[in-house]
Amino acid sequence: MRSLLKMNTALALALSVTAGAATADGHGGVEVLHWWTSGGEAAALNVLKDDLEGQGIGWTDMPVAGGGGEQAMTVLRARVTAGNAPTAVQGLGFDIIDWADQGALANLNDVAAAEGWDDVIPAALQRFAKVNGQWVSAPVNVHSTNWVWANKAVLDANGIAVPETWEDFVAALGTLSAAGVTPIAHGGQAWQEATVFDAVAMSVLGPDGYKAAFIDLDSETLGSDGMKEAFDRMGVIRANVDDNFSGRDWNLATAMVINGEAGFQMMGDWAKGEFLNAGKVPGEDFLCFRFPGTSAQVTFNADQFMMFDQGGAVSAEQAALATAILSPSFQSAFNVVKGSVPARTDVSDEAFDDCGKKGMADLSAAASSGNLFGSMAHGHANPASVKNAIYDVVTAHFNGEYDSETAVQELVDAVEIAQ
Amino acid sequence: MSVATQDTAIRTGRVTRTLIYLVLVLFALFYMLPLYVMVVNSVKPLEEITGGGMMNLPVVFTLEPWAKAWSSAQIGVEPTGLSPYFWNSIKMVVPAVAISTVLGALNGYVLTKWRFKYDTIVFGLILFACFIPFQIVLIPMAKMLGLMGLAGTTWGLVLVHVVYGVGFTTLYFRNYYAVFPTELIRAAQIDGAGFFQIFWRILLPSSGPIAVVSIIWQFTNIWNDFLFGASFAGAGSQPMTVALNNLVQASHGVKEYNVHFAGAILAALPTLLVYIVAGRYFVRGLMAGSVKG
Amino acid sequence: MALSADTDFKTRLQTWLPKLVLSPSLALVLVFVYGFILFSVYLSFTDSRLLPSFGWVGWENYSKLWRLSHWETSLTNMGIFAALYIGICTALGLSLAIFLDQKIRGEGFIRTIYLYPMALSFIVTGTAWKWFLDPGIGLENVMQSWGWTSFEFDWIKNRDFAIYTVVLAAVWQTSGFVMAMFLAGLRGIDNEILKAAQMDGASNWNLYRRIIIPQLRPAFLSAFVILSHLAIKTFDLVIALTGGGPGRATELPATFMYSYTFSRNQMGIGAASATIMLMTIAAIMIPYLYAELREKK
Amino acid sequence: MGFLDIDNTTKSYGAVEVLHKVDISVQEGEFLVLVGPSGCGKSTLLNMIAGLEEITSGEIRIKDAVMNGVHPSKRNIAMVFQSYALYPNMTVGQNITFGLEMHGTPKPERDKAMKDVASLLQIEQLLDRKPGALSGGQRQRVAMGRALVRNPDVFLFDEPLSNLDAKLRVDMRTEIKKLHQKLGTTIVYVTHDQIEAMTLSTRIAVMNGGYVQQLGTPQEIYDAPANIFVATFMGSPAMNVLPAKVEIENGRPTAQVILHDGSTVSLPFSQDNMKDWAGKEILLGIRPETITDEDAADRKSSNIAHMTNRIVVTEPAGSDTFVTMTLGGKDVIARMRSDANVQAGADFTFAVNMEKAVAFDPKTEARIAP
Repeated sequence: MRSLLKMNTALALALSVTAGAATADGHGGVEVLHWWTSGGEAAALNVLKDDLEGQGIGWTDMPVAGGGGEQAMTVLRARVTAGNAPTAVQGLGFDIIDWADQGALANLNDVAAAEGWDDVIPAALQRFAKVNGQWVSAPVNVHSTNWVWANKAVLDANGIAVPETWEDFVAALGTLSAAGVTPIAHGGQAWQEATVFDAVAMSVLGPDGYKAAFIDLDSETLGSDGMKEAFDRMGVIRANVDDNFSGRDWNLATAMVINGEAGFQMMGDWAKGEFLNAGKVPGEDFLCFRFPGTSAQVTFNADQFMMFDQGGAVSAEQAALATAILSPSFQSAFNVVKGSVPARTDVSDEAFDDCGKKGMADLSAAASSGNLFGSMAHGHANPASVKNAIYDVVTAHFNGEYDSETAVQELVDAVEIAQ
Repeated sequence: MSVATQDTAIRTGRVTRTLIYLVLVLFALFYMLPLYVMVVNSVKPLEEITGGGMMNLPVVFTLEPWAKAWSSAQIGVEPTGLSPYFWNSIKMVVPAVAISTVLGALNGYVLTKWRFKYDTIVFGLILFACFIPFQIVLIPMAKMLGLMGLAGTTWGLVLVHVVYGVGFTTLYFRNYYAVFPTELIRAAQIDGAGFFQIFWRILLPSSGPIAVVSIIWQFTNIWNDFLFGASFAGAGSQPMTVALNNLVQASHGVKEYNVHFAGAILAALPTLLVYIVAGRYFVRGLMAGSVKG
Repeated sequence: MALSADTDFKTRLQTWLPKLVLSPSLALVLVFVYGFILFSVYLSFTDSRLLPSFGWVGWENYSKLWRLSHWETSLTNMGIFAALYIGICTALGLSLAIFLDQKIRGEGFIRTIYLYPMALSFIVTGTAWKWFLDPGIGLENVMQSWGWTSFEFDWIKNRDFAIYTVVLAAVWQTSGFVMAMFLAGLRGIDNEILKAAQMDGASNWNLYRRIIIPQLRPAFLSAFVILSHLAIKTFDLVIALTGGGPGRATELPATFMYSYTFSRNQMGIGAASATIMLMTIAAIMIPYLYAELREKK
Repeated sequence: MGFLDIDNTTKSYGAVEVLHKVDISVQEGEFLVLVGPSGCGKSTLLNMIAGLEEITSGEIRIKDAVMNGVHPSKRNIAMVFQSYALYPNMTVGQNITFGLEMHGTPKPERDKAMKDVASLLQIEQLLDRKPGALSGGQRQRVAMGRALVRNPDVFLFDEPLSNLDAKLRVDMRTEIKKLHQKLGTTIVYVTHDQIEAMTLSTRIAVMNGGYVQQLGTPQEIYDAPANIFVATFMGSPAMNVLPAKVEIENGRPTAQVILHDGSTVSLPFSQDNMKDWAGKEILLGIRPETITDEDAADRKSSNIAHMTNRIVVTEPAGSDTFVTMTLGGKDVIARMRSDANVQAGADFTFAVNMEKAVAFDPKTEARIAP
């Protein structure tokens, strides 16, 4: 009996290998297009792969990194145009809605109903996973982007407490500057500047203003005095960044905080991985807190896997993949590695560190109080065309091309052209 | 050296010669600089790099990054290193270079030795194709590949590279064959050689130098291509550049610069090798064909 | 008599073979180049965003395009970049070729060093260049650590100068190749002419200026074709080196086109910019090709 | 009908006709030379015979078979090119047998043919070399060998000697002539060198401007040129052509020619039909060798005229001395024996062999007598 079981397993294994070989055309397995190629992420994804292969489903890997998924989206377009769409594709925010509008995605409602997704996934996130009443993708995680990371030793040495308000923050910057420490570590790339701007705008405009400006694209709000104030504050931040920021990768900026060369960095929760890798402990060596003035709000972006329509129905493999992605165990295991928090709110925070626990708590609090918003900087507030138009203005202002007044006008104009 | 060792009639004084050597060596250093940075940093442990001093020689010498880049770095979900992708590239580059070179040679042969009405217009059309920006062809090309059933295959990539390389190979061979004596073709015709026999027996054996130019050019361009490789390759056919990009561009996570540099050099080795081995014939080939009127 | 009736099949085949052999290439080019160009021009008049769609919108994409300030930036950058890149590569390539043509010891070795950058893509060398140009860890830092504390080289971080660093890296990549082309041209010049000119009392300077360089015309033309083609296609370099930054200061038409078509889901505007690019290329290249090909007839 | 017939053949490039109705019939074993200045159409005609250029209208026949549209390799011809057109990548032996190989001749036969040809041309020792390692003369021989080995109906030569130096050219000329006498094949030979044409041919076609100006044996061409072009093109130094007026003196037609001092000398014609031109201007053609001193005058001639004229320049050339004088307002050259007592600036009495004189119509430039 036992040996028979063994034989079965061996047979299944052999079958799955042949199936894996045949998955190039998408039958008998899943082909997954994604841009998670760095060590930790890829290893975490490998958990998912092993899970599926345990169920006899082959995994054909199609990694394309570059530009935070931009390159993968180009490839996706080529694949869909060729009539050769992958079964599952990593996707972000409005890209998912765009693809759903093209009618290219499969309907996961049956899986969602069976697994009870409607109840455990925050409504703000559902907006990007359930389009026109249809579940089309499986969310993996939620990153929140309005974090500030700080070197605790530097702050302590200069007698700085965690700033609660913008004024506190400005004072802290002044102290660091006087002490010869670069106050803010920043990487001069459009998306990083937009990430900072996101938080700043949220703190100035408040949740309603943020929604009006970036989600509803209300031109009055975009051209308001509050927006000018936000740009002015960006100017203050620019003044507290070292001269060598331009083009710097975000992880190098994080390294400046880790090494004590700089006090703060405004960055999403993926920065935590850098601290952990350097052997730093949250709460002891480094601090994580929400950008001053946004402690109740969470701006997020979420990685999901869109399921592409494979000739009408959802394939069994896709259903299995979606189920596996949203299983609490994978949600926990993956997000511990990635630095983000689970997309479903009912996952235990046991495995997470202090910052992770705080992130999970913040998320469910914000979700229930209506303070959870898609991040403009990460394509969860408006379509790619508008997002990039805002990038253009923000980055031009940050690099001194526009003053705040001009920036506000340009912003209104650029958003209009992009729509 | 290897090229036409004819006597240059120019005479230069000793001071001038010293200056010339100085300039040449300075520029050699300039050209070597990025490679130096890459090599030096590929044999350092990561801490040494993040500690600064990119020009410094390694304190601790290690080949670990090379081994990792080749066989165990994370490219996708599995830590395969670059090695499988290396073979994907070879499988794509060899046929693409061969086909585009042969087509270019045949086209050059027809356009110079079998002139017909409007042949210059045909050549102009083929040549102008060199200037099309690749960004605009992605979507329609994807559609065509899909229609032909070549999407996501190595042969699809081969087709793409042949299409956009044939303009250059035709240009090279046409210029080369233009100065090839037409009387030889006529003699062969009288001897009874047919179209392909003339090409195969008379022209091709004399085409070594220009074939080197064409092969170097095509090999370099196709091996280094990223855009087409990323867009049109399937899971089993992604070329080396795409894998290298996955290694280097990994968005969120620790950047292992030493591994990146080692991978970058590994990815560049075949083209470097082609330049070093065939480089001496390269100038000769250019001399024989492409710079003549 | 006997022959004319079946002026035989084989002979007729021989007369058709050349065209037959040429036709696959021509067909490929007509479909995959000219067909795609027409498709792209057509798209520029439609409301395509994520994927091609065929709602006709007339000139709307073009009017939007010209309202975008960084389209103008990218055109200006293209002008600066192309002029400097082609100019410097030609001048440097020619100078190095002349120097290398003086019976230099180790010529083959030096030549390989000058040529190798052409073998590498910027996906490979981009990071090295980025480091090298970065004032924090690159040249500036090294010079300062060697004691030259007032040394400054922060072009890549400077909005007004960043485009010149793109030129620098591009020149690094191709000037060796241009050098090889000129070297080949120099080796092809008849030595007797040089000897005659020397007997006429021409100095080395005059020899080059009046006798040799004018004879390199074909090499100049080939270099021009290759360089302008590379200038137009410059894409990887910008992405790897500056990502179009600081701000949008180093955006070029190729990156603009890519970003609108693929990152921003505004395919119509991307196609409009591509159309303008193609027309510009055609305006430069067609007269040139026409003159070249006519002359050779 | 001949062995090789060129029948009313024309050639046009687009609207431009470059060969006008050429009509030549070549007999078996003939050595026809097409001669003329560059651009006269001689090479085009040769290429049409070879099948390398299409025939616009008319016919070319070899052994009565129409060749229009027949592939070069099926015409059973062989051609020797100006540049020899040896395949640089093949050895001499391979060059010679390439044609046989292409026609499917088995290897043993090819080798035998190659040996025969090689011994005929004395190039046995070169068979394994590449053309690049040969001298000009050797290449020439190999090129001929390549043609000979095919044993063709017609040999075509396209200026085969023009790339050789003067000495070698003369040697090879003799060699070709010997070969022709030995093998007796039909040859069509293109050259711009009138001496080659004269020495080699059994018949010459003088071409200019796309027309065959004259077709005839070397002697006919030389003695009775059809027009002034042929007269001046063939022969070195060229025939003197000078204006003269025809007058009847003592019942005989004479040419009245103005000497250097303005006085007139009367040179009687041998041909009676010149009477028709009495009182009219003509152009008189006199070959340099028919103007000599009295002692060297042709004994067999029945019509030696005399004139005294001033010598302008003398040019001793070893075997001969060339003397230039002014006659009829033109520079006229006389060919004297080297021992003739001539001095520049002196007056001298010349003997003119009027039997060989030719007259041309000044308007049409065509010959009117003899």
